[in-house]
Amino acid sequence: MDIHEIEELIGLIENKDIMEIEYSKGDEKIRIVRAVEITKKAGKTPQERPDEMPGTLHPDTDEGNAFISVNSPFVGTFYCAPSPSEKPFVEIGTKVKKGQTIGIVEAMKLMNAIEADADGAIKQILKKDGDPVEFGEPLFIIDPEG
Amino acid sequence: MDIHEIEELIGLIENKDIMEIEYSKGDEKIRIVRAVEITKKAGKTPQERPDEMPGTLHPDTDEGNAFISVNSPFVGTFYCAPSPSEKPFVEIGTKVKKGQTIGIVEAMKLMNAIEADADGAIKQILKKDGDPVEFGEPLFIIDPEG
Amino acid sequence: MFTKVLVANRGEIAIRIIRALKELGIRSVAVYSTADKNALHTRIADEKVCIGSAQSKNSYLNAPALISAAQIKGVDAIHPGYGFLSEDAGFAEVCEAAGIKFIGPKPQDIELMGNKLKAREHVNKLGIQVMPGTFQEIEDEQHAIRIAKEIGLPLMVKAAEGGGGRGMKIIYDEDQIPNIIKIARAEAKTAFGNTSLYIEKYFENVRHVEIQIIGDGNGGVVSLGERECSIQRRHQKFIEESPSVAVDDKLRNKMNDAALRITKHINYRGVGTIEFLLDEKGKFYFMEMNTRLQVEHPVTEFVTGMDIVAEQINIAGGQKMSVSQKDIKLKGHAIECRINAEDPETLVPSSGIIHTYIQPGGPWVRVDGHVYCGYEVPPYYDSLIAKLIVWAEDRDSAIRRMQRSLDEFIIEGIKTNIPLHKKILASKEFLLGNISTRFIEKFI
Amino acid sequence: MFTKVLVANRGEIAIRIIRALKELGIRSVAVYSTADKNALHTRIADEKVCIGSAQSKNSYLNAPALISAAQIKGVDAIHPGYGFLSEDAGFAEVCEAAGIKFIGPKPQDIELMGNKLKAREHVNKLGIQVMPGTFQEIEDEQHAIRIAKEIGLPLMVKAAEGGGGRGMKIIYDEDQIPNIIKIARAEAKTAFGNTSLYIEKYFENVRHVEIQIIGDGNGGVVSLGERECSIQRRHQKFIEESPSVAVDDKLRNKMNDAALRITKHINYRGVGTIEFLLDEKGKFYFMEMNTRLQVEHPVTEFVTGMDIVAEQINIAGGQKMSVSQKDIKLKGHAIECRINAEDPETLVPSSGIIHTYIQPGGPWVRVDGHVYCGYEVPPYYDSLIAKLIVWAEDRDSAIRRMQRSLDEFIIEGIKTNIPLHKKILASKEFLLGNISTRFIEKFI
Repeated sequence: MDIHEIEELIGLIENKDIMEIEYSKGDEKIRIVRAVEITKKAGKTPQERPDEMPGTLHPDTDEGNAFISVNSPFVGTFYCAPSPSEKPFVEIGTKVKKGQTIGIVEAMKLMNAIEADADGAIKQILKKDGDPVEFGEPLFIIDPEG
Repeated sequence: MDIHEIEELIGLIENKDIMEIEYSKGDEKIRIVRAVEITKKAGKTPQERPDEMPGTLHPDTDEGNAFISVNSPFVGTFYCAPSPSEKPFVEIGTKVKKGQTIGIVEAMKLMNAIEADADGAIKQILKKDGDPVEFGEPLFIIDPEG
Repeated sequence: MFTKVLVANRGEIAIRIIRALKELGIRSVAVYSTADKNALHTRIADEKVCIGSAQSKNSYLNAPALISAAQIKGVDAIHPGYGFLSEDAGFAEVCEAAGIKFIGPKPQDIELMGNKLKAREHVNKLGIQVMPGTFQEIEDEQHAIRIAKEIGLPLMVKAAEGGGGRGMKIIYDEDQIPNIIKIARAEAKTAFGNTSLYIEKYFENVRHVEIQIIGDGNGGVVSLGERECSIQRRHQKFIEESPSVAVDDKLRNKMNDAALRITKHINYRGVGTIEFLLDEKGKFYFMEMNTRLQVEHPVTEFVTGMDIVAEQINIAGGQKMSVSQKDIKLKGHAIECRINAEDPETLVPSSGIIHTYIQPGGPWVRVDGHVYCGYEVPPYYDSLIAKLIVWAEDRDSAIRRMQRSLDEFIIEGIKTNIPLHKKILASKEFLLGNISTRFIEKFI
Repeated sequence: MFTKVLVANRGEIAIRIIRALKELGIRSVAVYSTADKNALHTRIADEKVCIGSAQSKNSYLNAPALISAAQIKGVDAIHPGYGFLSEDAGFAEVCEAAGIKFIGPKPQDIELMGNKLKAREHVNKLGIQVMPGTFQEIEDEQHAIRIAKEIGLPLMVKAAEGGGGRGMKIIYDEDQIPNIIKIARAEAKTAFGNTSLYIEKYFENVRHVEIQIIGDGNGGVVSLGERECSIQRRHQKFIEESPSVAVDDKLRNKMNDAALRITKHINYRGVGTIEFLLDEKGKFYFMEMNTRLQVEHPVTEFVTGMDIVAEQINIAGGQKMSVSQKDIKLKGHAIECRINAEDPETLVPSSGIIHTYIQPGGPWVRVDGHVYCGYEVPPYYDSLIAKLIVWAEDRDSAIRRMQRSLDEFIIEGIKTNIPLHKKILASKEFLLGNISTRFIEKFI
C-alpha cells in the first residue's frame, strides 16, 4: 500500500458513516480511526439530498408538526378549478379527504387530477391558476390535523 | 518507510478527519495518533503550514522527546566530509556543539557549511555523500539529550 | 431564427448545445430529472425545468413531459441531442404537431434510416455497396440457416430497429444459430420494442469509418470528411480521429460521394453520419446512417474549423448553409478520447462523488464535459463524463498532445477509463495506425 | 535537441512550458518555493525540486539556486518563462557559463532591449519612428523641465530599466515635474536597482498594438502578426486580441516590416514582441521590445495555428525555423481575458482557498490556468490565475464565445476580475472596437 492508496482509503471513509477501518493482507496491515467530534454528518451536502417525490412528508419547521406537501406529478400548467367559469376545488382551510381532487395539472392538453394525499385541511395553495409547474413542485400543503 | 513518507503520512491525516492511523508491513510498523486540541485549527490544511525552515524542532513520535532536524538551506549537493580523501565531519553518535560544521552543501561550486543547530548527539544522517538535496530537506537529526 | 430552444438531453451534449445557443444569442431551457438537480447543464442554461424522476423513461424519454415543458416555457424549438429521443420519428412528429420545431431531420428520414433494413434497401438501390446480407427480416431459424449457407460464416445478427452498436450478435458456428436468434429476438424486443432481425456478413479485420454530412433540406448537402472510429469496446466507440490513416484523397472522394448520394436523394435536412466498414483493400460497405448529432462531432469541428452544432441550429431555423463543398478542407489531425466513469478492467459504470477534478488545458485541447469537483455521478445514465479532444498539425503530434493531456487529467473519487486510453495511445500499433474494430479486444 | 529542461518559473506559464516540453518528448523539471508545494506545475512535471522559501527573491529570482537545481538535475537547458529572470541578461550569461542553454535571446540582445534608452536609439537609427522623447537619461529636474518645454505636456516619465508597464508616471503639469521625478527615481531604484529615467510624450487616445516575432539567430525572423492590447488597467494588460480592428493589411505590412527590421538587424534569436503605440491616424511609434515569451502569446497561436512555445524550444535546441513568412496567415479572431485573483473594484490581490472551480469548455475555448478546486492561492506572487482564450471565425462571434465562456467560469472562495471582464465584453464601445489604452479608466 502506498501513500496514495492510504489517501484514497481515508477519502473513502470520510464520506461515510465509518468510525474505524482495519485492513490486512499478507504481512501488510492498516488501521484508520476517525476523529470523533468532527465527523461530518454523513458527508452529505444539501445538494445531495434525495429529491422530493410527489406527496412526500415535509416535517415543517414550526413545532415539529408534519405537514404534507402535494407535489406536481407532471410538468405542465396548474389549474385550481375544473374550468375558468367554475369555483376552485379547494380554498385555504377546506377540509379534504384522501383521494379527493384538489387541482389539475394540464400537460399536452391532458387534464391530470391532483388528489389529496391524506385527510386534513388545506393549509397553503402554492400556485396560482394558470401557473407553470415543474415535476415535483409543491402545489398544496395539507395539515393532517387541521 | 523513510522520513519523507512518514512526513507525508502525517500531512495526510492532518488534512482529514482522522484520529489515528496504524500501518505495518513485514517488520516495519508505524502508528500515528493525533493530538486532540489541534484538530482542524482554523481550517488550515497541512499544505498551508509555513514550511519548515532549516533547523526547526521536530517532535518525534516516541515518548515526546524533541529531536532537532538540520535542514538544507540550499538546493545543491551534499557532502559529509571536507574532501573525498578526508573523514566525515560526523558519524552517528558523534557529540556536536551548536555551530559546529557537520556537513557541506555545494551550490554552484560554493561550499556552504552546514552547522549543528544545537548541542547534542547525531542521531541520524539522512543523506549520503554526493546526494542531491533540495531546499529545506532534512540532512541530520540531532538528539539534544544524546 | 429561434428565440428560445429547449434542450431535451443531459450531460455533456446538453452543455454543448446550450453553449451553441448562447453563442447564437438564443435563450436556452435545460430540462432535468430529479437525479440531475445539480447537473451542470441546469446551471449554465438560461432557464431550467424539472421534467420527471431519475429513470430516463420518466424524464429524458418522457415525450409528453418534454412537450409540456416546452409549452410552459414557450420555446420555438427542441434540440434532442443524441441518444434518448433523438432518433424517434414519433417524437419529431409530436413536436411539429405541437408547433415546436424539432432540430433534426424530417420524421420520414428518421424513420427510413432508423429501420436498418429499409435503409439497406434505399442505399442498395442507389448502386452503393451495402454490407453483404439480407434485405428482409429473418422469418425463423431455418431461414437464418439458409442465409448462413448463402453468405458464409461468420455472420452478424442485428436488430432492424437497433443501431449505434446496440443489439448485435456474432455467429461463428451454424449450430449457434437457433439459440442466438432466440436471444437476439428477446433482446431486440426489450431494447427497441420490435423483434425484427436481419443478418449481415461479419468482417474481422476492418475499420469503422464514417462520413459526417450536413444538409439544408433543399437539396444542399455537404460532406465534412471522415472519422476513423475503429477503436471500439463492445461495439461502443472509444477513440475517434479525423482524418483516417487508411483514407487517402481518392478514397475520401469516393466515400464522400457515396454519402452525398445517399442523403441528396432524400433531400436530407440536418446533420447525419453515414457509417461504412472499410476493408484492407480499400473497399467500403454501407452499414447504417445516424440521423442525429454524434458524440464524436468535435474531431470534425477541429479539422474543418466548422461549428457543426451552430450550423445544425441555423439550418433548422431556416437559414441557408454557410458553406459549400469547396470550402471544406481538412487541416491537421484531431483525436477524441471518451472519458467514461467506469472500472477500466470490468467496464462496470462507476458512480459516486468526484472529489478531485483537474482538467487538462493549453493549446488545442478541448474538453466537453459535465462533471466538476464535488459532483456526484448518478447511477442512472450513460457513463460518459467528458470528451477530451486535441488537435495538432499531424497525427504524431496529436497523439503526443493527447498523451500529455491524459497525464494531466486527474479525476479522483470514481474510476475512469483514463488508464486504458493511456495504454492504447502508448501502443506501437496505435501509433502506426494498425487498427481495426477488434483492436481493443486483441489489445487487452 | 534537449533531453531535459528546467522551467524556472511558476503558475500558468510554467505549466504551458511543461506541456510543450512533454509534447516534444523532453523531460521537464519544475522548481518551486515552499509556498508552491501544492502548485499544479510541480504535479505535471516529470521531476521537481524545491529551490527556496516563499519570497520570490529567495526562490524564483534566486539565480544560484536555479543553476544549482539545474546542475543536480542534470538538465541541458533552462526556460525562464516571463517575468522573474526572463529578461535578466546576467542570468542568461550565467546559464551559458554553466553549460546550460538559456531558452531565450542572446544576452547582448536582452541587454540592448532591456535598457529602454538604448533600444530607442537602436530603433531610431534604423529610421523607424520611436515615441517622441529623449534619448538620454534625465540629469535633474531642470533637465526634465527643459524637455517638457521641448516636446510639450502631457509627458510620461519611464525607468530606463523598466518595461512591461512598470515604473511609469504621467506628468500633466509642469509644476509636478520635480516631485514626480523624485518619486519615479526612488521607485525605479527599488524595482529595477537603477535610477535612470527618461521622458516620452504621453498620448491619450492611442492603442497599444504589438507585433509577435520569432527569430532563429541566423538572420531568419518571421512576424506572426499583431495583437491589440489596448484594454489595460494601471498599465497592465487586461484583454488582448488578434487581429486588431484598427489594423488593415496595409498597416499590418508596415508594422510587420518595422518589427522585422528591428530584429533582423541584430540577428535576433528566440521569441519577442515589438510594442507600438498606434494613433487614430494610423501612425505608429516604437515603445519597447520584450525579449521573451509573452503572457498573451495564445491569441497569436489561435489565429496562426503555430505553437509558439514549441517553436521557441526547438530553435533554442538548434533546429531550423519550421515556417517562413509566406506560411503565416491570420485566420479568424482570438481574444484573451486575463483572470486575476483580485477584488474587481479595488484590484487588491485576493488570496485564499478556492472551493469551487468550474472551467468553461467546448469548441475553440482554451484555458491556460494553474489553480484547482481546493487550491490555496498564495499571497506572494502575481494575481494571474488563468488565461481564458477563445477563437471564432470573426470578432463578433469571438466576443459571444468569450461572453458565454465567462458566464460558465465559476470560481468561488476568492475574488476575481471576471465581473469586470463581463462588463467590458458587454459594452457597446468594446463591441464596436472603439478602444484605447484609457478604455477601462473611462469605462469604470
